[in-house]
Amino acid sequence: MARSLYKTRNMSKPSEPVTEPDYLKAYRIMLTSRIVEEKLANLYRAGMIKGGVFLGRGQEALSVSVGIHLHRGDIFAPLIRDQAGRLAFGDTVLDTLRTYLGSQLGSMRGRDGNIHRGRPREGYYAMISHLGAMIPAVAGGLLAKRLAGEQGFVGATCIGDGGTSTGAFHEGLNAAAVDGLPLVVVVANNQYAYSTPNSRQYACADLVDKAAGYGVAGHKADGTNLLDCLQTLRKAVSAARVGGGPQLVVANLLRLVGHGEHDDFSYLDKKLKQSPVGSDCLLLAEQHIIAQGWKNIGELAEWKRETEDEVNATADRVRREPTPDPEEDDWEALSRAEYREQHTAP
Amino acid sequence: MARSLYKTRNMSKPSEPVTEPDYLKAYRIMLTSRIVEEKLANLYRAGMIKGGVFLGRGQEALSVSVGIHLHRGDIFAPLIRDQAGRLAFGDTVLDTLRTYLGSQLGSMRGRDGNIHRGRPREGYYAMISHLGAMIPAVAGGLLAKRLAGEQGFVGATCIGDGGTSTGAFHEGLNAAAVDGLPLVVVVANNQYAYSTPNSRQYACADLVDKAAGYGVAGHKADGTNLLDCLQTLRKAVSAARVGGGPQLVVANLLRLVGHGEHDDFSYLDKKLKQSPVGSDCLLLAEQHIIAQGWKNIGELAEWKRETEDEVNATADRVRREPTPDPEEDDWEALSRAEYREQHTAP
Amino acid sequence: MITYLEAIRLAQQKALATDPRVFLYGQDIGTFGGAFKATKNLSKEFPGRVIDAPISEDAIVGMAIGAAIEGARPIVEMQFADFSTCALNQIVNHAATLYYRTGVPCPIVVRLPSGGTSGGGPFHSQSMEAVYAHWPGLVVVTPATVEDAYSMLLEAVTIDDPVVFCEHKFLYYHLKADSLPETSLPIGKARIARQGRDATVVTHGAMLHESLAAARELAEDGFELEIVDLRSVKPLDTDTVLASVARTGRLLCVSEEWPWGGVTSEVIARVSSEGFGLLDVAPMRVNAKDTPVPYHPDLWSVHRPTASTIAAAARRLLQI
Amino acid sequence: MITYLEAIRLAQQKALATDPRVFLYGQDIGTFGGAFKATKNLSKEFPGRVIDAPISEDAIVGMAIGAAIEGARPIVEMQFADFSTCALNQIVNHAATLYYRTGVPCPIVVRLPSGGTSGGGPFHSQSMEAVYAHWPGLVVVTPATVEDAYSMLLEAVTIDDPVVFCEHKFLYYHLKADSLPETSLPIGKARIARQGRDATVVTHGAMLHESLAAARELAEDGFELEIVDLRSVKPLDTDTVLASVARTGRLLCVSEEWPWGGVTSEVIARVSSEGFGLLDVAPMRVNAKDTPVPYHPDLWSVHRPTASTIAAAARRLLQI
Ligand SMILES: Cc1ncc(C[n+]2csc(CCOP(=O)(O)OP(=O)(O)O)c2C)c(N)n1
Ligand SMILES: Cc1ncc(C[n+]2csc(CCOP(=O)(O)OP(=O)(O)O)c2C)c(N)n1
Ligand SMILES: [Mg+2]
Ligand SMILES: [Mg+2]
Repeated sequence: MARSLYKTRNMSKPSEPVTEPDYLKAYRIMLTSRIVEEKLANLYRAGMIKGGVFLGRGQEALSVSVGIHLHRGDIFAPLIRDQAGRLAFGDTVLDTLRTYLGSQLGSMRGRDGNIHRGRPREGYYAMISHLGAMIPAVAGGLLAKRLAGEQGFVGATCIGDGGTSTGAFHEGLNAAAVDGLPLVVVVANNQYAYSTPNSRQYACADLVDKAAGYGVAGHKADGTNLLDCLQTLRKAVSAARVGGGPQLVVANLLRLVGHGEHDDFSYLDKKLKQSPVGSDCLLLAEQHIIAQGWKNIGELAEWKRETEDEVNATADRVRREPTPDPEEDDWEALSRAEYREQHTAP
Repeated sequence: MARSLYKTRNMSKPSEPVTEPDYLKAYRIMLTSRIVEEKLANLYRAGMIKGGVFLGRGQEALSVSVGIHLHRGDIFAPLIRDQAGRLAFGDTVLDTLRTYLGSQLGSMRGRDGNIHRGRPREGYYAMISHLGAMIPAVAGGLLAKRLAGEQGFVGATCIGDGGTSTGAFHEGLNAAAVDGLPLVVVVANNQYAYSTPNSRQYACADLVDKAAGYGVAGHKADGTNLLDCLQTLRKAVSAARVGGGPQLVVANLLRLVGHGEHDDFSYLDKKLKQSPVGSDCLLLAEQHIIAQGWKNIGELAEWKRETEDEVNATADRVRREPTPDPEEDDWEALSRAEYREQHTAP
Repeated sequence: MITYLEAIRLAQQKALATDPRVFLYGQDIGTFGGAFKATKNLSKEFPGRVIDAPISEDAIVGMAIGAAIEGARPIVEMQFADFSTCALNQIVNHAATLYYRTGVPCPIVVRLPSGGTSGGGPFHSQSMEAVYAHWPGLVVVTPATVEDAYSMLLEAVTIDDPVVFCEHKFLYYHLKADSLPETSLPIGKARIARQGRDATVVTHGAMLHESLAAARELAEDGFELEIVDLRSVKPLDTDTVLASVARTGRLLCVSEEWPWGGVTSEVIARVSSEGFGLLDVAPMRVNAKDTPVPYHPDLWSVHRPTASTIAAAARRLLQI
Repeated sequence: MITYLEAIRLAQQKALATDPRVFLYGQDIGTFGGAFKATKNLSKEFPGRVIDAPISEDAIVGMAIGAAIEGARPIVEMQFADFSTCALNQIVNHAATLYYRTGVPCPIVVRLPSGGTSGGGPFHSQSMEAVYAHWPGLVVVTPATVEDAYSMLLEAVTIDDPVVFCEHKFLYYHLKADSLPETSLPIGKARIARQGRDATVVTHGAMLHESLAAARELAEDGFELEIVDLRSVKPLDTDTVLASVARTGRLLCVSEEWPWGGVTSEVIARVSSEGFGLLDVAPMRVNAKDTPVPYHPDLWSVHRPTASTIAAAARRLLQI
C-alpha cells in the first residue's frame, strides 16, 4: 500500500473568491490572445509564416486560468493551445510575433518556432513536440526547488485529451504523485486529438477518473465558462501550493478551429458544435461582463480596438526586424566550446 | 466523452464455480512450480546456471490461476515470476530446465534465457526484459485474431507493482480499452519492485483504482489464497472472453524470496512478512486441501516426492544435453538470408 | 502524374487489396486519411482494416508486433519519424530481436515520414535511418523515387522481417512519375541513378535529388559524377558501391542526417576497409550540421546539404 | 585497491559532498544502494539527495531535465543501459536540444551501466554509445579505467551540457587501481594507452583491455601495437587518432557495439577522409556480431570481440 507523505489530497483551506477585477483581467488576456491568434492566422494565409500555426481558439478561458494563478518562482510549461496562458504568465505579444515570424530577436532566434518558444530561466519552459514530455520536466523542476529549500511554489502544465494516452503523461504524473510534488496538470479535453475523437482515444467515462488511479486530487471545470475555470484553477493551484500534491484538472470544451491552420476541420461532428461544449468561451465571458454590468458593449469594443492596434503595430515592427543569419549562427549544439565538432566535408 | 462499443464492463454471466478437481489440478501445478524453482535455486548456488535466476515463490496461486484459465487459441505473455502460470499454460519442466541450463535443445537455443523463454507460435509469448512491453503485444495479437474473424479467445499477461509505472503499461492498457480487446492484465502486487517499496512506486490507495481511469473492469484478489485467485481469474477471463473488454486484476501478496537469487532481500519489512500478505500460498493451499478432506498429508507428501523425482531426473537428463555451439550458429538476426550482412574485419 | 505520396497510398491500397493479412494502424489514418493523406479513402475502401490509434507510439508498435506474431501483416504509420523515438524500445528490443530469440519472424512495416522540410523545426524533420540501422534485426529502407516508394513498400509488406520504411516528406508532393513500375530492383540492391566516370556520389532519400542537381552543375564543367542511390541502408549494398568506386576512384558520401555514425560514416568505413585500393584520394562526406534541425527556413537551408554544397564538395574531391 | 565500480561510487560521493546542487535519482539507488551498489551508503550519508524512482525511465530523465533547468546537477542511474531506450526521447529530443533551442544548457549526467557480461543476454548487455553520439547535443563518454571512471564522472558533473556516461559493467569488479587520480586528461582527449610503432588500435571501454591483451600477444612476436583509448566518443579526439596513425600507418578499430554506424565506423570514416595519406593499408574493424547479444556464455564469448579475435585481425592488418 502506498504510504506517501502527501496522502491528504483535498486541502481544506478555501481559495479566495474570484473578483470583478480578476475576471476582467483574465478576459483582457483572453481577448489579446484571440486577437494575436487571428493575426497569426492572417499572416499564415498571407504566406508570411513558414511552418505551422496551431491556435487555441475556444480554449482561452481554461488556458488563461492556468497562467493567471502562477507567479514568479512558479513553473509553467504551456502546450499547443496556450497562447492565453502564456500571456497571463508573462509572455508578450512581441515575442509571440517574433517567434512566429522568425525574427532573430525572438527568444528562440529562429532555431525553434511557434508554440515551442519559452524562457526556461524564467520558469517558462519551452515545450518539445513530443506530447507528455513536459510533465516530468515540470515535476523535476519542482523537485529541484524543494531540494534547494524553496517554498510555496507550484508548477503547471497543460495537455490535450490525446496527450493523456502517452506513456510520458503516465510516468510523469505518477512520479510526481510519489513525491507529492506541487504539480498541476491541466487537461483540455477539446474532444479531438487532431482528427481523432475521444472515442478512439480513451475508454473511461471521464478523464478525471484517472486521478484516483494516481492518488492525486481530481477537478472538473466547464472549459467554456471563464468563472468556473478561474475558480477551479484557483482551487487546484492553491491546493498544490499548500502541500496537497499533484492536482489533475480536466475541462471539457471544443477546439473551435482546425488542428492547425492547414486543417479544414472537416471531421468536426456538427452535434458537438451545437452542444454546450461547443460554445465560445470568449463570447460567453463578454456576455457575463455585460450581464454583470461591469463593462458595456462600447467599452469592450474599445478594448478590442486598442488590442488590435497594438497587435498590428507589433507585427509591423517585427516584420522589419532581421531574420536569423546562417553566417552568424555558431551552429553549435553544446554550450561548451571544447566539445564542439563538425565532421562534414572540411 | 468516450463512446466505446465495449462500455459495459461488468458482464453478468456468472462464471462456473471452482471444483475440487480444479483446485487440486492448480495445486499440483503450483507444487511443480515450487519444486522446479527450488531446483533452479540449487543449481544457481552450485554455479550451474550462468546469468540470473528470478523466482516466483509466494506468487504461485495467482500465477497458476492465470495460466489455468487459458487454452489453445488464447495468448499468454507471462512475466518474471510466472513459472506456475507457464506450466499451467503448457510449458514443461523440461523446457524450463533446458532454458536455464542453456541446453541447445531448449526453445531459445541459448540465444536467450531463463524467464525470457516462450513459443510465440503457440500463443506463448517470450517476454522482453523491458517491463510493460508485453501488454501492447498481447493486445495486438488479440486485434489480429479479431481481424481474422476468430472468436471466443482471450489474452492475458502479468506485471508487477513496479511495472505499472511504465509508460508501456499505460499505453498498452489504454489502447486495448479503446478497442475493447479481450485482454486480462494481472498485477501481482508483491509489495516491492526489486528493493523499491510501494510507497516509492505509486501514490494511489490501491492499484485497482487505476481500472476506472482506463474504463476497464477492475478485480481484486487475495494473492495468498488459491481459491480466491482461481475464482477471480475465472471471472475476469470469462468476462473478457464474452466481450467485456479488458480486465485489470490486482492481487496483493508478498514475494517470499529476493528479487533474484543474488539478492538477500535485506530490505524486507519484517512486519509485512508477519502480516497476512506474507503468507505462503502453497502452504495455505495444502492446509485447505487437508481441511476439505480432499487429500491427506501422506498423499500430498507422495505428490511432492514424485514431482521432485521428475524434476531431478529431468535436470540430470538436460545436463547431458549439448550446449549451443557457436560454430553452428548462423549468427543471423534476420530470417531472410538476402538481408544478412556482417561487417566486421573480413 | 503520380506523386511520391500517392505512390505510398497506392502501395498500401494494393497491399490491402491483395493480402487479407494486411491492416494499417496509426494516428489519424482512418476517416481523416492521415496527417499527410497517405491513407486517404483507404478506411472507406477497406472497412475495419485502417485503424485509428491513440497517441501511443510505443503501444502502436507493440500491437503491431503481437499482430505479426498472430500472422497479420501490419503497416504502422508514425505521424512523423521524430515520434518514433517514443516507440524505439518496441522497435529495437522487441521487433528486432524476435526472430533471433525465438525463431519466429516479425513481419511489420513501420512507416516513418522522415527528413526536413522548410519550417519543420527540430521535432518534425529528423532522419532516423542510421539509428535503426545500428541495431541488428531490422531492414531499413529509404526510397528516393516515386517508383521505389511504391515498389519497396509493396515488397516490404512481403518481407518476414521488420522493415523501417523511411519515406521522405520533402519528396511527397513535388516528386512525380508518369506511371507505377511493374518490376523493380529488390530491397538490398542499390541503383546507379546516374552514370559518370569522375567520382562516385553515394546517397539516399531526398539527397539523391540534390546530388543529381550537383552532378548536372558539374557536367557543365565537363565532370561526370556517378550517383549511387542506396535505396536501402540496411542491408547496404556494398558491392554496387565498390564497383562504382572501382570505376571512378573517388568517393563522396552525401546524407541528410547527422554525421556521427550516419550513413556516410558507414559507407566510407566499408569502402575504406574493403576497397582501399580503389580510392585515388581521400573519401569525403557531406552531412547536415551537427545541431538540431533549425526551424527558420534560412537556417534550415544551410543546415542540410544542398546541390550547391554538394557540388562544392565534389569540386574539392576532384581538385578543381 | 579500488575497483572501477567503487570509483564510480566515490565520485558520486565526492560530487554530493562538494556541490550542493548535485542529487541522484534512479531505481533502487536509495537504501538499497543500486542494483550494482554504485550508490551504496550514499542515501545515508546525504539524506534526501539520493532518491528512489519508480520504474519510469522516461520520467526519470524528464525530471532530471527540469531539475537541471532549475539549477540542480542531477546524476541519473539507469539500472541497465538497455533500459535507456525507454528514456531515449527525453535524452535526445529534450536534454540534447535544450541549449540549441533556448540557450539554456542542460547539465544532467545519465549513467548507463553498459556492455556485455557472461549470461547477461539481449537486454542487459547493450552498448548504446553510438546511438547517443549520433544525435547532436550530447557528450558521450566511455571510461575504460578505474581512474577515468572516477575523474570523468566528477568532470561530467561540472559540465553544463548533458553527459551520457557509459560505464562498463564488465569492468565493475575486476578492474582495480591502487589509488584515485589527482589530475587527469579532460573529457574530449583520447589517451595513448600503450605505445607502439606497427599499428594503431583505436578502442574504448572494456575492449581496451582485450586490445591490450592482444597487444601483449603480438609483442611476443615482435610487433608493437599502439593503443588509443578514446575515453569519450563524442567529442571524438580525431587529432590524437590521426597523430598515432601518422606514426604507424595502420589502423584497427575495435568496439564491442554493433558494427553499423558504430564507433569503429565513425573513426574509420574520419581517418580515411582526414588522414587518407597516413594509411599504408586498408583500415580494419572488429565489432560484435550483428545480432542481439546472446545469453549463453559460449555464444556470448564468440559474439563479442576478444583478445584473440583482435590479435587475429591485427595479424591480418600487419600481413603476418
Ligand atoms: C508523442 C507524439 N505523437 C504524435 C504527435 C503529433 N501530434 C501533434 S498534436 C497531435 C494531437 C494532439 O491532440 P491533443 O493532445 O488532444 O491536443 P489538441 O491538439 O487537441 O490540443 C498529434 C497526434 C506528437 N506531437 N507527439
Ligand atoms: C523498463 C524497465 N526498467 C527497469 C527494469 C529492471 N528491472 C527488472 S525487474 C525490476 C523490478 C520489477 O518490479 P515489479 O514490476 O514490481 O515486479 P516484481 O519483480 O516485483 O515481480 C526492475 C526495476 C526493467 N526490466 N525494465
Ligand atoms: Mg484534443
Ligand atoms: Mg513487485
